[in-house]
Amino acid sequence: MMSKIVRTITNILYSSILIFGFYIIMHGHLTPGGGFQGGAVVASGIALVLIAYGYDTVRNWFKKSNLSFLESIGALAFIGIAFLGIGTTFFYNFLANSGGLFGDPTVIGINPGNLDTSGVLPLMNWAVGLKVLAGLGSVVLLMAYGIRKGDEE
Amino acid sequence: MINEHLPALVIGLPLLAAFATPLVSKINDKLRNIFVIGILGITLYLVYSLLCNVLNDGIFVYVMGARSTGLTLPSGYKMPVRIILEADAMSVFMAITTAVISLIGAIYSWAFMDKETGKDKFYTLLLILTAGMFGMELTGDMFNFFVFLEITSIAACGLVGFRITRGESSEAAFKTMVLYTLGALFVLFAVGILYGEYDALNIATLASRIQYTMLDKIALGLLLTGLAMKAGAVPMHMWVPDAYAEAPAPVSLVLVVNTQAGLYGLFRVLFSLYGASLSTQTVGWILIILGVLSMFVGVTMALIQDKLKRLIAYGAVSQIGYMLLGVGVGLATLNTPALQEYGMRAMEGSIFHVINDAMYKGLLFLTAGAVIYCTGKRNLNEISGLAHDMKFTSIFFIIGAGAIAGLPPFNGFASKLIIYESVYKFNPMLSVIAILVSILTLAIFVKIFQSAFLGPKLLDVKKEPRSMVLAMLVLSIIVIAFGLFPDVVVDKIVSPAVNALINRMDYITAVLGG
Amino acid sequence: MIGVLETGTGVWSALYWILSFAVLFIIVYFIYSLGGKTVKASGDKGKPFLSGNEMEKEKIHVKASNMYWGFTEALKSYYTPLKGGHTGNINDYVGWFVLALAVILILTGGL
Amino acid sequence: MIDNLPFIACAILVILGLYTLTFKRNLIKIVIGLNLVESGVNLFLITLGYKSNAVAPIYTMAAKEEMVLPTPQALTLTSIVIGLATTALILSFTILIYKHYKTIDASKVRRLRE
Repeated sequence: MMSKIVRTITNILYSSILIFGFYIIMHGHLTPGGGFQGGAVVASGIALVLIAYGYDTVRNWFKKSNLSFLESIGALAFIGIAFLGIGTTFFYNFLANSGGLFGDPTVIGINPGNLDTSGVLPLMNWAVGLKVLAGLGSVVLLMAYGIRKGDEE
Repeated sequence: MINEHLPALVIGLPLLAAFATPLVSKINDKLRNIFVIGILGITLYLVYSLLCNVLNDGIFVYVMGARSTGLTLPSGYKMPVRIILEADAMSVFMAITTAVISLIGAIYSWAFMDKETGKDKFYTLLLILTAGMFGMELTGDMFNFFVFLEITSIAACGLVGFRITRGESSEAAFKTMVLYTLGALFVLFAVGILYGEYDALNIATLASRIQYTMLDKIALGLLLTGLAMKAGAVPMHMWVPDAYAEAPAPVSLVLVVNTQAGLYGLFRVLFSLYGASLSTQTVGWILIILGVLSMFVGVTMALIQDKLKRLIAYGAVSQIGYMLLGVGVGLATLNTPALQEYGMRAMEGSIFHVINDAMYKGLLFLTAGAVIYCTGKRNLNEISGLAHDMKFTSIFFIIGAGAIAGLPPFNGFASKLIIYESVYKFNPMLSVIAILVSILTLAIFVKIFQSAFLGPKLLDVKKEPRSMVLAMLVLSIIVIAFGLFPDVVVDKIVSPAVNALINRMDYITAVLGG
Repeated sequence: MIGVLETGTGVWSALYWILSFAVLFIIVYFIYSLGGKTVKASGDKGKPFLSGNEMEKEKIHVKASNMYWGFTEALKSYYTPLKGGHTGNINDYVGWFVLALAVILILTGGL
Repeated sequence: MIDNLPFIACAILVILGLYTLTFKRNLIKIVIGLNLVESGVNLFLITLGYKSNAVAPIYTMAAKEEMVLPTPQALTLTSIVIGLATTALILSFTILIYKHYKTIDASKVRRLRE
């Protein structure tokens, strides 16, 4: 556990890191970034909390089993969406330009970007983002766990 | 409906199952094992359908995410931009080997991994490794090949270092991972060079445009070294004994096909990507020299080993040498009339040796795993007289050892005989070395048999569990069947695979059209 | 039923092996059956004969590391550098890898 | 000359990485060397698709100017993701090696040899 200054700043920064990470995931199909980058930003938030509060406090907040559950769900969602396109081919973008969810046609030319386009890409970004934030989060946690056990001996 | 999507399903199904495994194993352990075996069984069936499909109808091109491979610009310029899967006879030949071995690995793991913790992770990694190997074998895209190469590397190293209570497994996994990653980065570098030069990632498109310039030669060197490392050729073989010896036995079994997937990548690059544009003599001789070095160094190092699995692992290095030798001879004669005379035959021997090698080496690793499981000892000096208690394992070991040493009527004999006789016409010296190595191979397995299975009974050993016997039995039956009917196997699947490698134009036109 | 495999210069069929195995087996079994049937391999007769000495089980066992001692001793000048090459050090592994890359690049003419 | 500068930089990175891998004994430094090689290769890929005075390849921002080639960027991104996974895995193995061997000197971490 680190000093009070660090912890206070962590408390302030943490929510904005989370929001920024989810923003990146959500706008993956419009702006630079995407599922992996957003997930990595969120996981860096977890790493920040881990450093500020120490492993022993944090491990009660993020359960490793929950994180690996989330990871499986993310990966399953990604491949599941890929399988859903199998009416045409594997990974087929069956939602694009269909008028439904994320189904608006893409506007060509200079425009601010419409979130409701790109078909399955945003869904896949969410799946990847979920997987990456859970995966990287558990990597960070497990490494902290390994180092802590090493120190004990 | 299923037939249209076979290549994607072969890769997608194990991948989907891999991530479902942790969820299934929350319910019940036994259910999880049945689930994994069932998925691998279905995958084997899918691969078999793909095999029939490809052998009947020719090369199967599958486009991911769209209907056609290319993108036609308004200017009329057509470029193949999509990721494609391209299954020809060689790919499905490797895929069926992979599918059989993975299924057997999963069956064997049921009892073997009984007392370990974290089995859900084990099965997840096993399925990812299988999916990655299928990906390497079926893909038609260079970058995709790199991605699957890395997927197999990560999964394989995770499995090698699975027993975190042993320092040695972590050490082996570390070393293997460093070399795998470096090799994969070399491959990526080569892919970058090829992309920068020809503006394509598709193997068929690259092959149609390739010029064999200076940069191509550098890319060739990088690909050759990186993939030869993955295949475990001397002098890049040092990770092989570490990884094979420290991995749990079913993982060693799957690692054998993993190295062969690297070998497949090497053959694909040399024959389909570069093909006749190579200076075939030079590259053929490089392969031959790598092969001879692997055979000789592998077997002589095996002779002085005391650890059971390490000894077999060095034997594995020397078997990879045979495949490199035969294919090297095929490549060296690629542009000459000698190809029809004996080059094709040598390649047939090599490719046949790939499937034989997977079967008998897998069998040997499984018997070694059974010995370690039942006695708890890894060192040959500490075990003796196991034939008293482990009757099945002894018989299976004799079958495996006979096959690896090339004794009739086992399958190793058939493929080695083809290699000896056809390589003799190319250069008699190479054939002599190959036979010498075979004799030494017999010597090293006599050493194991004498010290571990014969001799006085020193230890009290457990009986081998049923699922392990079943897995070894299946492999033994395959070994004997391939030995009794080698002509059927060669005619049905090996010859088409060799023809698919040699006929580069078919591979290109299947994607680009006439 | 069992077909013939073309092997480059000759042919191979497992049938030949099975036939010769059967013939040899019959001959060997015939010689074996000529032997006396009264010998019983139990008691002292079944034990290995070591110049009349009683040995412990551990001492009878030929250890794996003692096998092929003569072979490795005769080829010592080959084995010493070979063992020296396999240091188990990751730096050397990478060193061999880079060396092989360099040699292959030179041979293929890339450098 | 100035156009070739990125290629020279990535050659230097790769060679530095190989040097680190071959001659540095600390296992953590070996991981760093691996990452150096990876950065060199990634830089190479990025450089392949670069055009001077071109904009980022984002559809909605495309003006009249040229875009840089998006494919190498996608490749690089994939390679970075893979690199992250391998680095995490290798570092985990380093932690485990340190726990068992009490050292991360490569010349002492060699129970498996010959």
